[in-house]
Amino acid sequence: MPELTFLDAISRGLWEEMEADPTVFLMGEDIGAYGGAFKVTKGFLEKFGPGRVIETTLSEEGFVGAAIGAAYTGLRPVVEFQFIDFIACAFDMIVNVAGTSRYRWGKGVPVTFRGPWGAGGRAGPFHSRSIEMWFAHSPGLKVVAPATPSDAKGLLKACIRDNDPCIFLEHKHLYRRIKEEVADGSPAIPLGRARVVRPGEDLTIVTYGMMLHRTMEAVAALEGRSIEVLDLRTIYPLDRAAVVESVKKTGKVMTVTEDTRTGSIAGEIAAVLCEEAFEHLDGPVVRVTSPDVPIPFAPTLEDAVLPSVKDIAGAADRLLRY
Amino acid sequence: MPELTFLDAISRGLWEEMEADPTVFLMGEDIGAYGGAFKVTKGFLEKFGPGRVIETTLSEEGFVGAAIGAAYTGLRPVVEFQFIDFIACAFDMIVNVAGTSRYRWGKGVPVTFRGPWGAGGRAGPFHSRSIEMWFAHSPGLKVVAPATPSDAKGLLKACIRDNDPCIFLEHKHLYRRIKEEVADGSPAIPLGRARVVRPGEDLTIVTYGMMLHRTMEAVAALEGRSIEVLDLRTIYPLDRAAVVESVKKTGKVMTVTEDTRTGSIAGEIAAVLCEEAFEHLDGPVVRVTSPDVPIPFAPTLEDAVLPSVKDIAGAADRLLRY
Amino acid sequence: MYYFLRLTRALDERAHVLQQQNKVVGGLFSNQGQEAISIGSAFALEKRDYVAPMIRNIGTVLVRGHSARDIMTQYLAKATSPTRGRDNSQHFGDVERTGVVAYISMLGTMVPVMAGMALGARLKGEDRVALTYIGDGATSTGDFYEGLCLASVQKLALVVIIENNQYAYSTPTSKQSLLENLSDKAKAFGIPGITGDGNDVLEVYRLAKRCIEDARAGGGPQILELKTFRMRGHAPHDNQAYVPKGLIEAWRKKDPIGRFEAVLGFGEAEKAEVGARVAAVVEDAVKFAEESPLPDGKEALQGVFEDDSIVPFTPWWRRDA
Amino acid sequence: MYYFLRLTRALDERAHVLQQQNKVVGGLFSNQGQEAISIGSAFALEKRDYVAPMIRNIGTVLVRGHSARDIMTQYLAKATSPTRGRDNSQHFGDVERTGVVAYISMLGTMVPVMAGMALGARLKGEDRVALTYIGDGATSTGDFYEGLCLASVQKLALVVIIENNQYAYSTPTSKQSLLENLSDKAKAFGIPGITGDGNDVLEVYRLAKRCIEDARAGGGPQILELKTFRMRGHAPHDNQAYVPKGLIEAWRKKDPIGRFEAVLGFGEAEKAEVGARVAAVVEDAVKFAEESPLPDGKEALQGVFEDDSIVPFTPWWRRDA
Ligand SMILES: Cc1ncc(C[n+]2csc(CCOP(=O)(O)OP(=O)(O)O)c2C)c(N)n1
Ligand SMILES: Cc1ncc(C[n+]2csc(CCOP(=O)(O)OP(=O)(O)O)c2C)c(N)n1
Ligand SMILES: [Mg+2]
Ligand SMILES: [Mg+2]
Repeated sequence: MPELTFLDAISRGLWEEMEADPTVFLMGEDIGAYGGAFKVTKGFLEKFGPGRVIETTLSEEGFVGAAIGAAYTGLRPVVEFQFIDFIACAFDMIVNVAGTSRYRWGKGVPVTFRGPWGAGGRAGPFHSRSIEMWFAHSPGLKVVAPATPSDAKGLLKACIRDNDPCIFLEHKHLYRRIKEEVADGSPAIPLGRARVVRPGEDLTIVTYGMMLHRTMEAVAALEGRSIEVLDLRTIYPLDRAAVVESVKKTGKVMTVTEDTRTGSIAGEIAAVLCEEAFEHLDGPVVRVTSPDVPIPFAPTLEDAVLPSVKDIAGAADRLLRY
Repeated sequence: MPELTFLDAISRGLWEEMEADPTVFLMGEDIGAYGGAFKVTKGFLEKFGPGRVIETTLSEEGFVGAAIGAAYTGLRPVVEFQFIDFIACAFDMIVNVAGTSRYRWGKGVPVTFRGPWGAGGRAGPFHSRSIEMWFAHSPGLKVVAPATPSDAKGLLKACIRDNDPCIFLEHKHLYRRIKEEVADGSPAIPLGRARVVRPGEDLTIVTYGMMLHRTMEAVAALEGRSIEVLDLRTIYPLDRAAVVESVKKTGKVMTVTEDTRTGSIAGEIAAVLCEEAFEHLDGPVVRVTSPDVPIPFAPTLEDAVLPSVKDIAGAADRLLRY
Repeated sequence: MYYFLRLTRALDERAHVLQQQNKVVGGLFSNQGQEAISIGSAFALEKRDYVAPMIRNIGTVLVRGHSARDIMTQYLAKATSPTRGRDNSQHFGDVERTGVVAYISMLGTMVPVMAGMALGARLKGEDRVALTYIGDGATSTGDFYEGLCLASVQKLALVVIIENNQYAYSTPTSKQSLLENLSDKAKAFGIPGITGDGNDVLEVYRLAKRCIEDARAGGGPQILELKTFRMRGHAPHDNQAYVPKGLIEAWRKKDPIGRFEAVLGFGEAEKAEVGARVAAVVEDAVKFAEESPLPDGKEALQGVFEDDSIVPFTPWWRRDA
Repeated sequence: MYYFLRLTRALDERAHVLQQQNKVVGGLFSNQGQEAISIGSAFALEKRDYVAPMIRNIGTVLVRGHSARDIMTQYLAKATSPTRGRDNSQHFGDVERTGVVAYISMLGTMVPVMAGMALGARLKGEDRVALTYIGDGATSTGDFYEGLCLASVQKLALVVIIENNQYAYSTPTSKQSLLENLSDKAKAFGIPGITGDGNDVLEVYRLAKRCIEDARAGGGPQILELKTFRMRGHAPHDNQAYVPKGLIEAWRKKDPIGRFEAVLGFGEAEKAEVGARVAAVVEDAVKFAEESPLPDGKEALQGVFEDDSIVPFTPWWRRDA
């Protein structure tokens, strides 16, 4: 089995889907000869030709709209944002046209929106944002955020095959930092299911994306404690059942996200637990998140904003002792 | 004291601010001779002239950007969206330019974005959306949602005087349905403070906007029960202290919002209560919200989606008996 | 064409009566005086082509094969309507059967979407043109521009008809643009742009046909501006006080139906014959719509996703204790 | 002007060295070959005017009164930088002192914002022009279009300089637009649009001056396209493999500094004299930046709102038990 970086896994997933299904095609800025800003689509133009690797004008709302139109004709566009932050420029098209389409007139929109996402890279306020809740909060959209190469590949395939619009978030800090063996032709991984990364008895930590890795470091630092770690993998639909099942065992839940606190998925999880597992809660549902600030540029500032391994370990320790 | 409808109160608030402060001016579609789609600015063109009542092209992102630029020169623009749903078309400008401006380079953006908001009017998926969490979740923006004429007037004044960008939501279903005596020249009401609409001992209901009125109807139907009702008035910043204080007394909290469930402020409140008042919770924090669907058009469908008086009363009753 | 002109007008008149009776749900946006644009252009399309109408393009969807019942049931938000009561008035379509794409309220959005339909057709090797309409006001949106930027360099078979009815709600076109002819916006993309008389159904047909066939032949996107006038207010509550005196009357003389009758040389007999046919169709549509039930509230939670189980969710207080 | 051309070039060269040494935080976007546009146009502005530079308009902010230290501390994200380490590289400004407005990454956004500054100035009865730059690529954004739609009908004193450096990242201008001259986009708004040589600082100055004064005189917005070439990759990791052979060499001959030296008739002595002055300023800036501390992490929670108490919040696990 080839050992793939997070980035390679995404690239392979895309490649295999394009090979398997001629209705899949790509749109985005600089994705052709250049292979995209992060080189996810390197070699795709040569292999699949300009008919299926479409370099667009610098018009996010325009090419997202065009992807929706192409989807209406029966194709499966995969749209790259050069950085996911630029999805804000296509916001209207995604939430209003794509998100509501099936509900309004029965016409599904099988488009995958993907792009480099997340903080930690000293990229400043406009290349670091957590955008997941804008869309998880907008009916009709699925939001997917893998944390490992195999999940990235399998979930990307599921997004592309899905008949509804999916937003696929690729943590750019993971692109070249993590590796895993992933089989060629590996299957799609169903959306909407969390993964128990590590079982435990005393505390559940729910997280996703880059924060999964920080969480695992924190858990390692707390050796000897029985901590269950859940990787959400899909933000919408949220795997409520997995969270509830875990808390029934551990009684305590903590969420870790690099997203800003107010309105993050952490609040949603607290609410779900209150509604569905209140009697099982042996302690507060604790949130470890970024504060409500833009992601600043300087390393010292960015580090002060993002949850650190120490923050996570500290919160877990405190909650375990509650 | 004149008795004002919700709409008149907003109109008066705007008028008084424009009279008091020559830096306040208006931008929007059809706000001049026509007086705006809902006539909030009727008579303003005649009084304040075309220099301060600027009818724009049909370009939301464009005129929002222009408002930000005008704010940079020291003015206080008030921008009307014909329906608040069209704010999605100016999303990038609001979250990226306005929301981050002070943090990035110290330049505040004293712009007020206002418009008719909310469901219940058989206006379909594109004229009914709850948009508050897109912005409450985006750092640097305040979100205000009054439920009474006097609050509308006072909070609008506070928004206009605020040196940061505020989104002021006017529930269009309340525009002509409710009346209250509001004094001429009434003062601004501070942002970020919830209001105890009715004190109680056994249950706290936290709500805002049109749902406050449905909640009061439900409470009336549950006569004899001691229910405290809190009108949030400001969604961001959330008055955490008021919610926490109330639950210390009642031990039980229920939130009511017409917003769609996942990612609504209801989850945020559950999380805050877990973190700040877990030991005071005598029951689950219960959410009464719309399901995660676009607001449908037909009366029967819309009614099935929005929380009804019966839903609210039923949930409250159940929680009281918990 | 004459039949469709009359049918469109009659549906509009009738809808306004229903509106007075408080039977119409939500807004009602008249197309009186503008019918020639919808109908002339729809006739110029091939069956296989795609079209996204605006709210005022009732004529287009009728020509494409939607029924008067579709229109009326939409207005009344009935379970029998094309969207089963989920979306407003003119927001419906059927890609497979009629090639009609459902519009949404955010103006401008359909320009990129239709560019994408032309792109999709080309990628699939199909010879289809995509056409959409846009108001004079909505030509000020970034969507209009971004859609055409993309379509121009991709040489997509897209036709954008600017339906210049002189007003965007209360805003005259002079407050949207300094241009005399909005078709000059084509110059920003290096594509063809022409202007014609939107109240002459034959001219509309001829110009639309030319644009459509140029686009089909690989000429890339085409802009066709058609001048007309919105004879009623933006919606019934709008009394058009902002329209200069005399203007409406002047345009009434150019009514597209009267002009076409003159061309056809129709006398009272011919008019009455078509009038009777139209009246019967409208009557049937109204009756059908009025007798149709509103949708069942339970349906409200269905259809957001292909997998219908994602959304429904029993709230805490409805669960068994 | 010559001094600023040299200073801009020297800062860019030096920043690339620092980048090689891994001292630059975040991206680095070279303006080599394009300096004449920033400098010629900045000289054409009055002190009271407003300007929003793009990331490649280092020259503009220098002319406006920002220092080499400002540039270097921004690159190194230091506490002493204009944004105190909060935003990247060229994203800073100072409305009151220099009239410079901080850019953001979302391309196109500054066109509406600067339209608003021109509007604000007019409402206040001030005689100020607002100028901004936009790349060839970013002329495909809806923001560019919507900003100019509004500015044109409002006749705002806005000048938009299209800095056509032939590429948007790897995308050649031919994939953004069918137009030979992007200044023809002006025709969509009914406003003046001209094209000039962006590598000739005197021509830039002359044309910019004309546009600025026309805008100031009430002529409404002006588009000025200046042709140039991006001599380095989009950012250091980009080796420009997509640029056809010979093109870079051809443009190197048109280097704006060399051309201006020829016009000035500068010999080695004059060049060396300015070179020495520039070197000293760059050295000072680098030293200052390198010796400056990174910002204190505690500052990260401050300054989102005027009222600094809104955001800070003690998380549950940090509270006293
Ligand atoms: C993006 C957007 N902004 C605002 C509105 C509100 N609105 C609805 S119709 C209308 C006027 C449209 O004018 P025009 O484009 O000329 O079309 P017409 O109604 O004349 O056919 C406006 C401003 C909207 N629907 N979409
Ligand atoms: C709205 C938006 N989309 C995408 C990007 C990513 N991006 C950064 S620079 C760039 C190319 C810009 O080209 P151009 O406008 O010609 O400016 P230049 O870099 O040549 O000065 C792109 C696509 C962006 N910054 N903003
Ligand atoms: Mg119009
Ligand atoms: Mg460029």
